[in-house]
Amino acid sequence: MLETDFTYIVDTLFILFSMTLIIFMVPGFAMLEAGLVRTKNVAAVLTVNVMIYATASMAFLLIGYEYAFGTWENESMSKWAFFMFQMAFVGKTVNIMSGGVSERSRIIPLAMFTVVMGALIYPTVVNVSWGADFLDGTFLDLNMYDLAGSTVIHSTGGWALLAAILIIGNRKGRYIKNAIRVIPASNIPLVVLGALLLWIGWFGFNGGSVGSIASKDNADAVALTIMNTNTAGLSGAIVAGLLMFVRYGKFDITMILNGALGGLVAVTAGPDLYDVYTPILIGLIGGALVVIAVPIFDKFKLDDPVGALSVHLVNGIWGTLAVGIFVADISFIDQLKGVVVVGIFAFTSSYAVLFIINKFSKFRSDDDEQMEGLDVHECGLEAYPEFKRAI
Amino acid sequence: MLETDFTYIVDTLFILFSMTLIIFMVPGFAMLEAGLVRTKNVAAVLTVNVMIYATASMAFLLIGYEYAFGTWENESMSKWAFFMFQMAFVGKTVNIMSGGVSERSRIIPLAMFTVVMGALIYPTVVNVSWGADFLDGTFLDLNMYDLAGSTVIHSTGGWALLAAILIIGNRKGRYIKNAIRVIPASNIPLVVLGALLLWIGWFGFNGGSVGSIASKDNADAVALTIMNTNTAGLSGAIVAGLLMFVRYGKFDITMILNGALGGLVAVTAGPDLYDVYTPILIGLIGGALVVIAVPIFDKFKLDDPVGALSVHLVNGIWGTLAVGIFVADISFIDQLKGVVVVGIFAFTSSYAVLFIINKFSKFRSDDDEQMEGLDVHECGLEAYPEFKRAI
Amino acid sequence: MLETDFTYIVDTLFILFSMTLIIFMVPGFAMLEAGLVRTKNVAAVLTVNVMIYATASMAFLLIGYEYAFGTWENESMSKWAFFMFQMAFVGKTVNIMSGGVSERSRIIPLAMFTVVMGALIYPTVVNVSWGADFLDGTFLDLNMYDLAGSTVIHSTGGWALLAAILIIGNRKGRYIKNAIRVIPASNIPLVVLGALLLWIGWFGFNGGSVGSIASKDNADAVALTIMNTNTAGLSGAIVAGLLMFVRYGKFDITMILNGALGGLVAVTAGPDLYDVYTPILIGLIGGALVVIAVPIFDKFKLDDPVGALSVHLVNGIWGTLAVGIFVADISFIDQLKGVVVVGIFAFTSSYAVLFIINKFSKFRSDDDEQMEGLDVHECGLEAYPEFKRAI
Amino acid sequence: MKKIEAVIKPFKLEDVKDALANIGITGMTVSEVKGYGRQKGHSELYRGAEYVVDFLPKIKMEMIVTAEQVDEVTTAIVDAARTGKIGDGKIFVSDIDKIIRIRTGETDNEAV
Amino acid sequence: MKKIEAVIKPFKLEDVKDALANIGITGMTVSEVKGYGRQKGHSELYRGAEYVVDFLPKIKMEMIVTAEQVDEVTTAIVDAARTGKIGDGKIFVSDIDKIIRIRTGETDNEAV
Amino acid sequence: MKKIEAVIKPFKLEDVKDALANIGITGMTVSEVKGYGRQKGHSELYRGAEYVVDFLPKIKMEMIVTAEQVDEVTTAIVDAARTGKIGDGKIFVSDIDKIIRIRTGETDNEAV
Ligand SMILES: Nc1ncnc2c1ncn2[C@@H]1O[C@H](COP(=O)(O)OP(=O)(O)O)[C@@H](O)[C@H]1O
Ligand SMILES: Nc1ncnc2c1ncn2[C@@H]1O[C@H](COP(=O)(O)OP(=O)(O)O)[C@@H](O)[C@H]1O
Ligand SMILES: Nc1ncnc2c1ncn2[C@@H]1O[C@H](COP(=O)(O)OP(=O)(O)O)[C@@H](O)[C@H]1O
Repeated sequence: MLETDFTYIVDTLFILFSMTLIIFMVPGFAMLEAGLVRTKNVAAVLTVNVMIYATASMAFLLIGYEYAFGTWENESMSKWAFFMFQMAFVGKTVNIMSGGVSERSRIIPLAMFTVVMGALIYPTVVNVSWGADFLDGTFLDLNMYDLAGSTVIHSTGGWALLAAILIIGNRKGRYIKNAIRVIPASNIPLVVLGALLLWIGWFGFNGGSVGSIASKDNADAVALTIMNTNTAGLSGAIVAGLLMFVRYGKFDITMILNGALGGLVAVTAGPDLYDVYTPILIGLIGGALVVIAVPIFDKFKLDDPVGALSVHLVNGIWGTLAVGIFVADISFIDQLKGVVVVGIFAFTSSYAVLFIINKFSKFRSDDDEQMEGLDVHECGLEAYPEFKRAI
Repeated sequence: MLETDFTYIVDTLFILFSMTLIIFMVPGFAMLEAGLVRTKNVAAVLTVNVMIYATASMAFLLIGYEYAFGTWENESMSKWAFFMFQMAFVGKTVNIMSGGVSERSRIIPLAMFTVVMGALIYPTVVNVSWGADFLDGTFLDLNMYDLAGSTVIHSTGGWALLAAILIIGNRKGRYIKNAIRVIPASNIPLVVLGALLLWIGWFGFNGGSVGSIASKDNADAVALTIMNTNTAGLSGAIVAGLLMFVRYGKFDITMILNGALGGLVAVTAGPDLYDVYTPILIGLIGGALVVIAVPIFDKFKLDDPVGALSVHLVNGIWGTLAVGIFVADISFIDQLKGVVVVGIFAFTSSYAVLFIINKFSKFRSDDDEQMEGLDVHECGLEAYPEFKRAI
Repeated sequence: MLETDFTYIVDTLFILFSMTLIIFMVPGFAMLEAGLVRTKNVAAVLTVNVMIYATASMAFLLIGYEYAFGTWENESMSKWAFFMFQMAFVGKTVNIMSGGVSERSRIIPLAMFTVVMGALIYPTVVNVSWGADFLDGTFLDLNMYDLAGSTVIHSTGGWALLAAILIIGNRKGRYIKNAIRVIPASNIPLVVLGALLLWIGWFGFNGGSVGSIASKDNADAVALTIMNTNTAGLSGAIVAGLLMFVRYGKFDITMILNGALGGLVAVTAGPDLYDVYTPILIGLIGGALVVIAVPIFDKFKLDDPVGALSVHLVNGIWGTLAVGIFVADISFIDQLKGVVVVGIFAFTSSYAVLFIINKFSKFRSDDDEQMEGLDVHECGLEAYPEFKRAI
Repeated sequence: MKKIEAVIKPFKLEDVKDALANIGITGMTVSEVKGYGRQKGHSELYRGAEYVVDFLPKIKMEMIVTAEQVDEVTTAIVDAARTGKIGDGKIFVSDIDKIIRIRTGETDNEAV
Repeated sequence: MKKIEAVIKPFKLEDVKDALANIGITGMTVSEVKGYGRQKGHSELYRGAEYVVDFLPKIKMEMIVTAEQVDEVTTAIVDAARTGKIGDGKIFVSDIDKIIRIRTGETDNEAV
Repeated sequence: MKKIEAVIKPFKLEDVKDALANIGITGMTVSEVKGYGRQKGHSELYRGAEYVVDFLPKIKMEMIVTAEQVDEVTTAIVDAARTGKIGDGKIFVSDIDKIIRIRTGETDNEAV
């Protein structure tokens, strides 16, 4: 057997395995968000999650993929496998955004935005970072190292979310005068299940992004990537738990999980480049950033029911810069340039698209609908019709 | 290393991976059905799901497998891996059937039927389609192309369900005179979780059915199969969502998921044979068929709480015929013959077996038991004892 | 390509796959236990599960791994992959213990114990059984065959649990005079989901423990291991179901699942050594042992809300001895010696550590806290705040 | 004005509601309660231990009616809610001083 | 002593509670109920079939007050709970014979 | 006939039920309610923000008894439900005009 056949086969299998893990993030996001919102908005949030997977993937298949990579051809593995792997990413950017505006956003305009994100915005970001690179040779050309998308996925989604919050506004009753009304998660087991599925999906996300397992070096790189990914999640969870305990004497599990996710986002830019101890530090800072950022965004009255800004935007930036700080060969300036260029593009293009869509089809559910819950208005059903709601 | 050793090893790993994905369909079906039935029947439905996995698999291990394939021997991969892969299928046919008669069926007779299905009925269908083929040479010999079981699994389960509904009857109070009483799902997050786990399981189901990944061509075939499988799910979901929105202005998530599952069933017969666009069409039709079929079955007063007839029977047939329509080399007549022969066998044998079991051990819970809920009567416990039921 | 490269690559992939399956046991344990406890203790139990994964893994990374295996070096696959695989095990021993003392244990002392378990106790057990073996040459040297940890993982966790129950005591109100107050599970779908995720994780646990898939023999061994693992789970479930039906005329799903888990624990010591029928018997006995042991532990007033003593301790012992009984080459005495030596070490060391921690930081929540629920006191939030509690 | 409280079996709610609608009663407030009485609960099972569930689910309906309507209403309820089996429930009638409709401020008989 | 029962819209609970606190009423017992009245439920959708949800979620507040407080309390509730839209709910006032505070054994007006 | 309503702490339900059974009271209707009174709720935490939970879970028991039984019953409840700590709850007694047992149509004292 030819060695190229061997690598082709093994890498196809490896990428299909990685892709499958990422698809577990679809129920992951769905359960996480369904657990974090109030019962009256659970079906709507779940519908949005399924809609995103269906719509973003289809838009990527029909338009975005070829635009991002310039070609379907692939020498090193089955092109269909590589497509599936890349397709598994695209919905995530919208998930990040939709989660942060849940409990007040209507499905139709979200679906329109999803199409544009899947067909154009996200593929543009991929094009200039991992793909065909139409900026090549211009002064905007990016040399950022971003293995699995701290910037390409997470900050991109985060910037889109920031634009969306500015356009859609906060949940009714969330900030009354200067008081913040706390709106607790409705179903903690779902939150935990969702976060842990995301965690597992991350092994595929980052491991698969190494691109090949079919040499000894690559096998080591993949395994190191997965190990370091996991380690940053561990330390993100630990630091968030400790900080909550020191401050309140209690272990707020939703914050601990957000800390873990923050660590995972932060390590995503360069898990293959670190030794096995650096991710501990990166995750510690990532988890701490989440704990610090959540109340700050609240202070600025940016209402984000799932903490996506703190997890994905803040740590997406931190993680990308961290590669420049901790890895000798990587230029901090290149990393910063990547963060800024992608940030400006993602924010302004999302803002513009959201703004235009909003003219035709209002994103925001009106106050009465929010009061009664989006489930009845958007989906026509209740998530838990037989369970009596407490006061 | 010998090339045959290489393919043996890689395919064993590949099939174990595929098998594992299929096993995720066990919690998949369990969560889907637990979410779709009323809270008072949730524990019973879950018990049935676990019972099916245990009983059908054991019956297949002891009897059905050898009957289906004629031998345990296998040259191309570990025979134990191949067995596990095939064993992962068997419960699905009963899952399809039990889901459709839930909220009124007792566990003991269902377990008896499961044994017969796992030991005889399903293995017979496999024998004549994928296995030893005792019809070989007779005029009944089938040349149907059915990669992963649109007919062998899904319609077979669907026909068994139709027989079961005829024998067991409808849930008490479901059809009163000419009115249909709507009985909504009790737990939408579980429905979504279950459907998404099924979706992921499908990658293993169809991908693994290619049988080998250990050549460049096979690697391509597996990847294309998984991609096309996914695509049909996407378009099934999209079309169901659009149709609901056009008709009701709302996004009924349970219908959207059924649409996705319909698309997945429909593509299952030939995902390796299509280009990457055909599955879009197959899924669109599959999803639309579900939306159309659900009310039709209700009109005929065939009470199917989970929509299994529309998803599995209707789309199992459509998917098998679709191969004959869209693939040049495949004869439509052969496909139709397969659908008809398997359909007649599956329906009549299931009907006969159900009828006989029903003489000894009534399938149907009596009205009082249905009123109080099957959980207390069949399982002796409640699924959510601490949660107060709403009116 | 060199054959050693091939095996290195394929085994790295194989072990990463196995490891990922084991990580599914993290949500598996979390959902199982969240479903089994009362709603007022659900968030606390979930927090403990996440804490264990984070803390035990970190302790193992920093200290335990090198202590257990003597070295990080690995010739046969990526050392990072092998670490991740081993790391996936370590939390399980604490999961077993924490589950059995849930609804009354505080998080801080549990976290302290987790660190000691992950850094010292569990690594010591691994050292003498699978690892560097500092007992080598002494009269205590173990020759026990324990492929995937019937003793190393399951009884070790079980002994730690027994020590913990003795120190922490029973839940308030569980045993009043000589009456046993039944405290039913609060969320059966979560129980089922959790148990099935554990089941799937077991494929990785036992399959991966074969250590390599990269030869025909190893491929067979892995596949046989997974098949036998599954079979014992099937028969454990079946026997528990039958026994419950014979005794009560009802199918108690929580007992059926415990039976399945009992079968899985029991087969874990030697699934690669049995033919395909022996696991049926091992699982039957394992499932029956669970059904018998649960009420016995209750009689001794050892309050174990999730049945972990019966599942893990009893069957860990049974499974280890079973290898000595059913496999010709394996000495029963060696097995027994392993059970006894590990048991004495695990119990006494856990007892001592728990005792000391308990001096500084009480494990037990006081009665009022237990009455109100640990969630509010330990986590500051409720698991299901919008759902009304029934009486 | 009188307050009528009826504790009935859950699955009789629709029938009783329809019976009341037939005699022109359309205002009522309903809640799920647990009943304890002669009817005994079933026994449940949990991991090999049986125990008895004492309190049974019932529906409590409350409606305020004019004094003249009381007999008609109670008869309608009894007819619609009776199964003849133990645990059918009870009806309690008591006095109400005053009623106010929040939306309009109307009081007493106008507000029923 | 009088018992005041008010059935109100769920999202008005905070407002009513605050209004009552302002006039010195701090003891009350609240429960979720379902209301049936002129306000009709919305229609829901399930797998292609529409149906109407009859019973609407409401909050029932019960508080025992002295006879003199009745008018002040009912006025406060009406003011705080009114939206002017159908379904705002009703207030019922009735007599109470006797009150006991379990903790102290105090009775009647001292126990309010 | 009299209606006795008692609002008690949830974990006292079993004790009170047993105490009532001892004096021959076996009919009652129970529901979960939320109480607001002197006892203040605990504070909860959610992603780094603390807030106070105002309403505390309580159990409301309702039972109809004959006028003669009132004192005995209320004493039994007070004894069984008292912890001496704030939030123990209250008992309210009022008049009932009429009782009907749905199953038999029996009325008043026979129907208690
Ligand atoms: N004295 C009572 N006070 C309050 N509720 C009662 C009383 N007696 C019975 N009930 C309610 O009526 C329900 C039915 O009563 P039960 O004695 O079981 O049957 P039946 O009314 O048919 O004799 C009980 O479950 C309880 O909710
Ligand atoms: N006669 C009645 N007895 C008991 N509760 C009633 C009665 N009439 C109305 N209610 C309660 O008041 C709520 C509001 O009444 P509704 O007729 O819908 O609106 P409005 O009071 O604005 O006319 C109802 O949902 C129900 O809970
Ligand atoms: N005036 C009242 N009307 C109705 N319910 C009341 C009233 N006062 C108290 N309650 C109920 O009694 C419960 C206990 O009252 P609280 O003032 O907290 O303690 P205590 O009775 O020990 O002084 C409250 O939670 C509430 O449910």
